Amino acid sequence: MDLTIFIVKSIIILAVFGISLLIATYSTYVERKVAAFMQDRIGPDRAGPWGLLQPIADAGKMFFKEDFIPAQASKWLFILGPALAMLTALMSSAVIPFGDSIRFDNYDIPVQGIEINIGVLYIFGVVSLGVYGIMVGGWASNNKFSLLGAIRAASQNISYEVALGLSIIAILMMSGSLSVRAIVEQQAEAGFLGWNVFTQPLGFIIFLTCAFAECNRTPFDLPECETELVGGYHTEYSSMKLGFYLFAEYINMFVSSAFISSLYFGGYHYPFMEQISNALTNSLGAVTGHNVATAIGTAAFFGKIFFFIFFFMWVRWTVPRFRYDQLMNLGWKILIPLSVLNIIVSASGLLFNGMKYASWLIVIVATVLAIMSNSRAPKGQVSPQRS
Amino acid sequence: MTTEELDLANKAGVPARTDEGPVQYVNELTTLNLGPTHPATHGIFQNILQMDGEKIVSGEQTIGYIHRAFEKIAERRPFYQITTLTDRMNYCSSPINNMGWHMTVEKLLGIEVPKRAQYIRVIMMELARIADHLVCNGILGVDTGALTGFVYLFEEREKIYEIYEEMCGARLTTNMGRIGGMERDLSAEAIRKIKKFLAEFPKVLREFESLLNRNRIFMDRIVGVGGISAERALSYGFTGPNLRAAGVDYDVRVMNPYSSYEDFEFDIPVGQSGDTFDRYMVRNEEIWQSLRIIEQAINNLPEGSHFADAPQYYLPPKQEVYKNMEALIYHFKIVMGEIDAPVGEVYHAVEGGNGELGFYLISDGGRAPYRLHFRRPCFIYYQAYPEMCKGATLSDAIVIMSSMNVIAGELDA
Amino acid sequence: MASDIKLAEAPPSYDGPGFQATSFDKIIGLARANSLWPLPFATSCCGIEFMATMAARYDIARFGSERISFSPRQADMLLVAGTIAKKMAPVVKQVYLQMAEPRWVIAIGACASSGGIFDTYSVLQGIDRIIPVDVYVPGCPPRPEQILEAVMQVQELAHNESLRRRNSDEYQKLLASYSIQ
Amino acid sequence: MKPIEIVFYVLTGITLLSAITVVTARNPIHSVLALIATFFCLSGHYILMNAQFLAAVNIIVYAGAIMVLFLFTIMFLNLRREDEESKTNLTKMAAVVVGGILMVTMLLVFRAVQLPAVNEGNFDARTGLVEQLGIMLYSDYLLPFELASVLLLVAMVGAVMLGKREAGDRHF
Amino acid sequence: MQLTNRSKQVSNKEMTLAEKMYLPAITKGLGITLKHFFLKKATKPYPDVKTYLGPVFRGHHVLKRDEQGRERCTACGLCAVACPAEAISMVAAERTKGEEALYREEKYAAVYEINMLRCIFCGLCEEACPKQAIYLRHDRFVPVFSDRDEVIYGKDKLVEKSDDRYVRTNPNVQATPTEPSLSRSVS
Amino acid sequence: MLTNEEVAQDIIRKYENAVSEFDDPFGLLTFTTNRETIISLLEYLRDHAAFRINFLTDITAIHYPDSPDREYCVVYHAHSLVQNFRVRIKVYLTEADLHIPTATSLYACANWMERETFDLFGVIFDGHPNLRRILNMDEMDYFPMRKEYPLEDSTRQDKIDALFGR
Repeated sequence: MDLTIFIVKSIIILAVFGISLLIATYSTYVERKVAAFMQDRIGPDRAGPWGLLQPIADAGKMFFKEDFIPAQASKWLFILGPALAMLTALMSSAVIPFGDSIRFDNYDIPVQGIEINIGVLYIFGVVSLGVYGIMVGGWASNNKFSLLGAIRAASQNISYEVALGLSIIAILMMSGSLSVRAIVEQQAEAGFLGWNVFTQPLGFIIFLTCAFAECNRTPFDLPECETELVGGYHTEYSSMKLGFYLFAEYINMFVSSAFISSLYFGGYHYPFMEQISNALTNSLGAVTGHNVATAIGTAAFFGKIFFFIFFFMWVRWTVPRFRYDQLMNLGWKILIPLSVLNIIVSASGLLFNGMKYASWLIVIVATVLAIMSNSRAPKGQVSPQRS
Repeated sequence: MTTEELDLANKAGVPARTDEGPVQYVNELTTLNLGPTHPATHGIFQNILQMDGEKIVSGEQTIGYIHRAFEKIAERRPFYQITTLTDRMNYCSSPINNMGWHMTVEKLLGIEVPKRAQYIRVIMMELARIADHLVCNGILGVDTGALTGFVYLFEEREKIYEIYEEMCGARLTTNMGRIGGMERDLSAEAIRKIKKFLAEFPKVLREFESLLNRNRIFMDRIVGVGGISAERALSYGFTGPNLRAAGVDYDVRVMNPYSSYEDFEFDIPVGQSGDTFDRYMVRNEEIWQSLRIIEQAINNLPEGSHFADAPQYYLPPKQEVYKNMEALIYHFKIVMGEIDAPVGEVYHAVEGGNGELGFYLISDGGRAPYRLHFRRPCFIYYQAYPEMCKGATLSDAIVIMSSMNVIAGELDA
Repeated sequence: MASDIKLAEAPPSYDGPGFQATSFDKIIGLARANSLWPLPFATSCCGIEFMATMAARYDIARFGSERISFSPRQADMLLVAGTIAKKMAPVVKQVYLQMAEPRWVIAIGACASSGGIFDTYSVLQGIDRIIPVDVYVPGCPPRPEQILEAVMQVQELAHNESLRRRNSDEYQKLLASYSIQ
Repeated sequence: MKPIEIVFYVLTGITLLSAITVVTARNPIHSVLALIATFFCLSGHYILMNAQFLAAVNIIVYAGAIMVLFLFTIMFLNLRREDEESKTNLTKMAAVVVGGILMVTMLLVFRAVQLPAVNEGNFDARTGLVEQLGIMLYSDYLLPFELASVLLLVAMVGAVMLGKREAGDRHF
Repeated sequence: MQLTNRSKQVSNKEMTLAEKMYLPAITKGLGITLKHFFLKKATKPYPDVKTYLGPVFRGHHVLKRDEQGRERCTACGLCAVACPAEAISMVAAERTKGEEALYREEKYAAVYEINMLRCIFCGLCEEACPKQAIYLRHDRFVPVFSDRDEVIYGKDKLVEKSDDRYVRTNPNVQATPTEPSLSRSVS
Repeated sequence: MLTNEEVAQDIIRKYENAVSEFDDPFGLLTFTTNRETIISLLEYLRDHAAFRINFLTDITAIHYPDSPDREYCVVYHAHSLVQNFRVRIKVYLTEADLHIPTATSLYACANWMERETFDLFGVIFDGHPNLRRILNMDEMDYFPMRKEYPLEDSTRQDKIDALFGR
């Protein structure tokens, strides 16, 4: 391997790593601001201009907070928990294609940690391991609330992983590859309306729901819901160990957003990418033009990621959370059958002269049924007499 | 770990640990401590739940964590100072407590309060009821994970506080009424604020309703959870919204009208099966009904004095105190608490935020009550909690708790 | 007893921290001051006012304190809001003991600070009888502004506190006077 | 030694170590965690053999799902107490006999089979990939595959029957 | 059980299919929160913006002086009696010759202490005072304390400074139920 | 609407000598009975076809240290929601024999009310399933609402009792 490629590759990997961390750090700030804005508040504004230093203050505080290991806890596992959570969270961003490629000395170096042909499976594998951090930590704390949180997290993750996997099978059938980059490129070729979100609306909704569950975000934040379990699995954690847990959650959110954007929203593709990229190569020359086009694509990709991070927060501050059994019901009795149905319908569509939009059938039927039932049934709310 | 430490840890809601590590058996019962510092108990009582997995088998409550001996203090304080105690009983709706107490004393002393004062009282009490229900329903939202609606409601509560401030200068523990009427008349500014509130509040409330009421996640969480039949509810001494949710339309304001409630037109919302959704909906509707009452009261506010003509019980104007010997004597007598109270016993009930709030006052003619007993609705109906959450899950237990609206000050007296 | 609570700096001495150490202290102090996670120990009326402080109009989030942590391990300041009865006192103490250093305590309202009007057999006459208190807030209940004042006061304390204070003898002595540790 | 061999030996060493820990650990949780580590190393071996799909599936299914369930159950059951029932001599004997027979079988098998070696000439880099695997499964090994699926189905139905307990129901 | 004819059924637990499908309600909720995201914020940034406390807010106590700067308090003790928290204590003294410019009446409070942590700001002292000597300021709180020793306010902190006379801003509002508008009595 | 007269007559007819001291302060029918009758009386009122006084509003006690042999009075407030009729029943007990049968078999809500009364006054409700202190600490060794016990916390330091009126 050429040394320059190695260096460029290392830089890209470090950049991905650094950006994950940075985004996760500032997600905490954005979360607080978004929450505040949605609640008619203004949020942190006294630490630095507009409170921009808030995450740094939090980190600084946490580093110097007393590190506490409960006497009855099993010490090594107690330390292992947050470490695992952080590790798996950071590992998963490796296969996300952040951009097309950087052209350098006649080499095309993809803007991606590592390109493997089972990228989707890799992400699934790593994400499914994420729960160990929570389980180990929750168990090691030796606290009933933590344990309940850990158990909830475990069962929730297993349940939703199934639906998560099933929901993207239709996409895999269409693309015929397990590589994330291949899926993105295929969407890029198909153009704006060929984005998977338009061919697979139902799959997208299921995937999004499961992504919420895998990230333990509201409405699926049962493992740490504070009104029931105090702090859930991290009840006993203080200082930076707690920080790692909270951090891992935000990194997971970032990775999920990136994954959703790549799978369903065309990754680094944006409308009229071809034309713009051609215009750039024509005006700036092949190398620079290509690199600039890549940068724009990467920016577009980050735009999508930020939107989804915002969406995660937006939902969190809007909806209530499920109860444990309802969450299981939703996962096993609704999402899994739905995703199987989606696979069948999409597969039939594909077999039937390659129609990609078959999934819409389910969505349209459901909408029509809903509208009909709504107009036929008595008004949902007993409307009180309003003076 | 000694038993005492364990006990303390239990009390603190923090991890009880035994030497064998976390006790979690599939087929054996787990004991889980909710409170007193568990976030959902809001720091005031303890529920020891026996759980089978996530299912609650039985529960037992420990209360008294903020027992403040109201009844004992009341025996040492002159009548007018007891207001400061009642304010702190159900602090979410202190004006109701406050005026309930004044009406009790007025009943004992035989003071007839002018219509205007009664209407002002109604306005304040209904505002307090709104404030109370806002907190309860908002907290229910928080406990199911939806914080935002609660914040919207709290902003409206701030507006109610503003009206209080206009009236008396305090937000929560208002100390607003006086024996024989109100401390102050409604100022023009207060009336303006009330009207503004009446105009703006429904919008926010509707927004809150559409955030939660028909949201399936929320409905699934609370429909059919913690139901109680009307018979059991009556046997447990339920009153107020919780009883009405079970389908009994008992409301003190209608059954034994006080303070001119008979003048107003309003409905008594009832539920079907006394579950959490019914309680939520009943409270929600009561807010609308309270708005109706306030609107009627403010539009038909009679002219007249805001206090009764009872110089021996109601403080004379300050300039009178300067000039008039008689007024000065009354002033001193009232402040020293040496008013002529007749011997007798009174029971007076008002519809508090949580139900029938009764004052049982026994006077021996002294400066302080001989005995004052508060019938605190929370204290009485909270005993039903273990029965209501039997068979429910831990999450249910929490929403049942918050929908019952147990106010610590009222619970523990 | 109360006078012991005064927050004393470590005595200056020739082997005291150098310039770098002190500026480092300052930075960490600043970080701590802007990230005070409260543990609301709300029992009664003042708890409602604390909620109001959390809500839109007063917005404690501006001070970086909206992340309430009900787990004592994660909290930086204990806000005791409301009457603490003698039955509750051991619980308060237990919660305080479970908090990780550095920790600050605010007594919100007359009841928590001194018992207020409840001078009765069942009410603890001020939580400073069982745990050291850093800031007292008068009022029954105090207005949210006053609670914010108290938070700012704690920020001041956190900012100016040296990193070593929690290990100093004085601090240990203070804790010992409450028979902690 | 080539770097790949170093990787192989290190991986094998860790695999063996963690596998031994699985058996010897007195705390079941530690045991499960060691088993997870073992699965990881096995996945590493798969990758060394260019079977990326198998490696990923191994992690997803075994480490990601089945072991989570193991851990879950153990946490629920609280097997942390280290009061193992003392084994009788009979069980010890039985264990030795069974283990011995297994070892003999393995040795015989290894003697009988010809261990495949990599033929650099006709090596196909795509052997371990998902397409090849799929083609193999659905052509050459169709019968075993279907049999295995029926077996799994039966096991699943059985589990449901066993797990379903209703009042007054007969347990199978 | 129906007791009156004014009852009204309010809860409907049947969900329509659209409601059962989760998404419509969630979308509606998202719309509301997004709307609030862009709305004007309700926050009043406290130390920078001082809140309006209302015309009769019960804040910091003040012992008034009269028009000539003499202390009004005559140490009659009514406020101490009226105080439910028993936070007020005082020691009365006779005015001696030459102190006429200091105290309005013959008797005055040599010591006047309020325990600010006991005080519940109920306003009963203000109401009880026959001399209009004690007021709860509507424009100022009692500050927070970091030392238990500072909490008892003596006359040095209570008596109003002659250069910082307390006036209620809104003359139309009664300070106490019966007060003849304070602003007029201050020169 | 029921009148006080009507109910009083009915009760006198049923219980004759066991009830006495009929009164109606502020319109609320009040009478006294003894502890042998109280439970049966409450049950009678609850199951009475016309009265249907089936809601136990309150149980409390009063301490009269100065009236010998009637030192304690347990007061029951009951309410007929259907008839909107309230009744107050008093039972006097002596200091030496503070026992009274429990009403928990009739009303579920009597449980805590009786525990509270026990906690504050020391009245013992025979047959109560769980007669423990409820508001105060279990370690407390007196009954604080009795008149002879002080209200104040003895450890308060900042109060000067020498002042007016105390």
